[in-house]
Amino acid sequence: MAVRTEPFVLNMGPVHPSTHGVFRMRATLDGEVVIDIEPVFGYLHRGIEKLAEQRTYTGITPLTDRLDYISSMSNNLAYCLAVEKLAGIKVPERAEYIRVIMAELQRIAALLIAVGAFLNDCGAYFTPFLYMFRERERIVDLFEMVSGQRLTYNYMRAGGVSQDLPEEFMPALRKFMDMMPRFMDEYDRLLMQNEILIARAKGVGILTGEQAINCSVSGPVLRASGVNWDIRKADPYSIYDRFDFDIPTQATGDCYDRYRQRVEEMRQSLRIIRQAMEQLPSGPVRAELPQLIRPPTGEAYARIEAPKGELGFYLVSDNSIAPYRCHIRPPSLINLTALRDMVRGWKVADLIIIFGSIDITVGEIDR
Amino acid sequence: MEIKPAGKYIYSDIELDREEGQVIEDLKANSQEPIPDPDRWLDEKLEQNILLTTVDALINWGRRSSLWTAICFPACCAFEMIAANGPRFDLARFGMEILRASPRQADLMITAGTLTWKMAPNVRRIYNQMAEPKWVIAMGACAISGGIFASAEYAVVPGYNRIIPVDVYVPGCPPRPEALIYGIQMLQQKIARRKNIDVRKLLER
Amino acid sequence: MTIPLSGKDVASKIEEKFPGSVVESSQDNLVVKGNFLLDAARFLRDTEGLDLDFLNFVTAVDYYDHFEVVYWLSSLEHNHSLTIKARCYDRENPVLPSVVGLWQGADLQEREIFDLFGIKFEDHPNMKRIFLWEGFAGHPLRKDFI
Amino acid sequence: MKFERYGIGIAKGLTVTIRHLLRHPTVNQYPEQRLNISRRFRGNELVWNREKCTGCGTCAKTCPQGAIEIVTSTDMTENKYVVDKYQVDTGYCIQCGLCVEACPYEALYFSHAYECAKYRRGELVQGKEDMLDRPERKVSGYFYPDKAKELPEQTMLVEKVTEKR
Repeated sequence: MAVRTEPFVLNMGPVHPSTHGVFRMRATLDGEVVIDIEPVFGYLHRGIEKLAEQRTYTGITPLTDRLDYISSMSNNLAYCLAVEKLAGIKVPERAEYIRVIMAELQRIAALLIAVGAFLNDCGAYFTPFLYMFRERERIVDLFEMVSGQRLTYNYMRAGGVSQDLPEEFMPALRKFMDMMPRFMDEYDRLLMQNEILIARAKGVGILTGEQAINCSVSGPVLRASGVNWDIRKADPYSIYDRFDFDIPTQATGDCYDRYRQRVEEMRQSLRIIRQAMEQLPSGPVRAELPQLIRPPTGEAYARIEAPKGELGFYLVSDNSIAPYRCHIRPPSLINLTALRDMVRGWKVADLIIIFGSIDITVGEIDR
Repeated sequence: MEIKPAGKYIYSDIELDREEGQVIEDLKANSQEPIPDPDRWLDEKLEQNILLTTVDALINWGRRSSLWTAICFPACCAFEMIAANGPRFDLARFGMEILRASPRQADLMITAGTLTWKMAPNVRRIYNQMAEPKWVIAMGACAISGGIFASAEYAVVPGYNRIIPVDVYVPGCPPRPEALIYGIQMLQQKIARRKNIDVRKLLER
Repeated sequence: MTIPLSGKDVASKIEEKFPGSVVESSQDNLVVKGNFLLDAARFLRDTEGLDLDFLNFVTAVDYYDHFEVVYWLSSLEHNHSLTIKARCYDRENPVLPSVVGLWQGADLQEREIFDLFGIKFEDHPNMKRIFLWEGFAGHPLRKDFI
Repeated sequence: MKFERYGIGIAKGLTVTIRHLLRHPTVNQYPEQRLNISRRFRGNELVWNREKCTGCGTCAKTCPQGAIEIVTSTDMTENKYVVDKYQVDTGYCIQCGLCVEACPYEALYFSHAYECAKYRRGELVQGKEDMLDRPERKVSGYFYPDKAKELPEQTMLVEKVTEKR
């Protein structure tokens, strides 16, 4: 017998342990069932697009670091690709390989956080998260070696990368590559058959392929819904067409599939890094460019497959040293479009899991 | 396939939004000047009273070795904060492994990240809800001065010291976990100097 | 590789169906009239051979005398892309039709444009500020802001 | 939801956790043990070489923040600029490294220090005297590969070493 209750509004956030930053949801509940949610954004709106209009093309790179702060290298790459497309800059071969290695390492690091935080939301309080944070720490070590910072790398520049790899980098990377597959197996042993995880995540928050496409969802969330679409394959940027890797997809598009999808993608990233390490040529790492870049009047949209989805930079130039307009296509924000459809009819506890499985970064949502 | 758009929200109250907006505007208008640093203790001399200083020392030792952190991690620095809490740097060694989601159970606020005007009333409320005595560490450039986003004046608060008094400033963008731990140790030194029992007030009685 | 569709070819197709709807077209993009935007968008999404079913992003650019709203569409099936634009010249109260009914992905982005540029999208289910608070004066991404 | 294999998944997971008892510890006990940080580490302060600096102001122009304040006057007798005021607000600087990268005369470096927390906001502003290049100040190798070679090698978590100093 269903008891009729008045719908009431539950406010979650902006400071809440499971909203991954300062994110707020107004959930309308019927008993414990979510009948509607309204996400409230803007608690981290820092005006990055406005600031970009006032800075030189080089000076914007530090801003992109702070967009999706757990994958700074990917943001750097997307921005640099956009500037290069706009100004017609050719990047040296070695720089391309270094960029691919960095972007894929960053993907592993960001997906580790995504998986760890998702499991944290599932109730595995902090244990898997700390395991994965430890492995992320190994990757951060490598980034620190090349760029000198632990979180905001500011490593890539239009026309290459800022400095060549230090000589101790390749041995360290090789050691990391030898270890990482073992850790991946360990995570699988720790979690894959865990009954609690399966009970909480399987069949929850299903997003169908058609719905995902209609909501412009991209990245692992889209592929978990069974759509084989990866920009690295579909629209290869940089030198991704030279590597041999697969695009894993899942069938149903529930929370468990999104978790599995991320784990599978990490393994593919390792494959790409291994190939890039073998092929790494020697040579210059930075094209000769003037200090202030003045691209010709026009517009360019460059996109990459960031850990969270399609990250794109739409730049409009008016032949000055600063872009006329710099729009960022934020995968986190657009993936959240589907949230409302996914959570309706589920319980409040499932709302947390579904939200966690989308994997957002508030810095990128609000910009 | 035709997918129906989700349509109107069941609950989307414009009145409530306006009220919240008014609170933000009021706070913005009232906090244009930075709150001075609570640094008077740096110049003060310690009172000489053996019994009271021993009691003070005991209380302060208890307080400084069990600092509990309130969750207020808006942005990037949060990840260095978590890294400091994580397996490699392990803040639990200082008795502060717990991140309290409820500010009422916390006495330290590590402000890791950019503060926007929209968020400012909430931070002020978290600070007000924290149990006395309470301390604030401003972590990173954004928390100190607005940092890279300081020129987006319309949205970003130029430093947490507009909203709440800050005890220790840790520069960096973001600071390394070690730098944060160093800042926490500085705060512990400050707590060690704190006078909990006022001698003059006791004598007056 | 994603093949960018020629704006001129698509423009002639749209012009055939809805006469007088295209303002200008070039190799890279085409500009449609605001009141034909919804028809053109539906045509682009549903026509066999075009099937532009994925809205990559919506954004706006302020050119002082007019706003330009940019829609970047692509097709996952045929792997091609197209940029269409719509302009509105009214600075005080710019209005365009909303495409949320066609691509739900435009939902939050149109709210963002409303917030930062002040362009109102008609028939959007929840047209209110997204990043800034109610009562904020002005639209920060406009070139004349402050 | 059916639980056909109830308990097996959790038991498997627990073995992973228990196995960690035998592993090398990850923890670095910071104030006693210090990691050797990256040779290119961008420290929280800037180091300035007065002899090499010509007062061209490229660093201030390149800084996306405008955090560097430089005031120069012309010295007619030696026909060069004299730096009267050189000031960086380390609470505003974001350590992006563009100034160090841009300096044409190699007069600006990052320091290798990170313990720069202060009690007062005003103390974070680095004046001309605080920035001077002194032998006891460790200089980071960011953009200076020959300086990087002098620094100790970075401690990596991959190599399972925690160094005691």
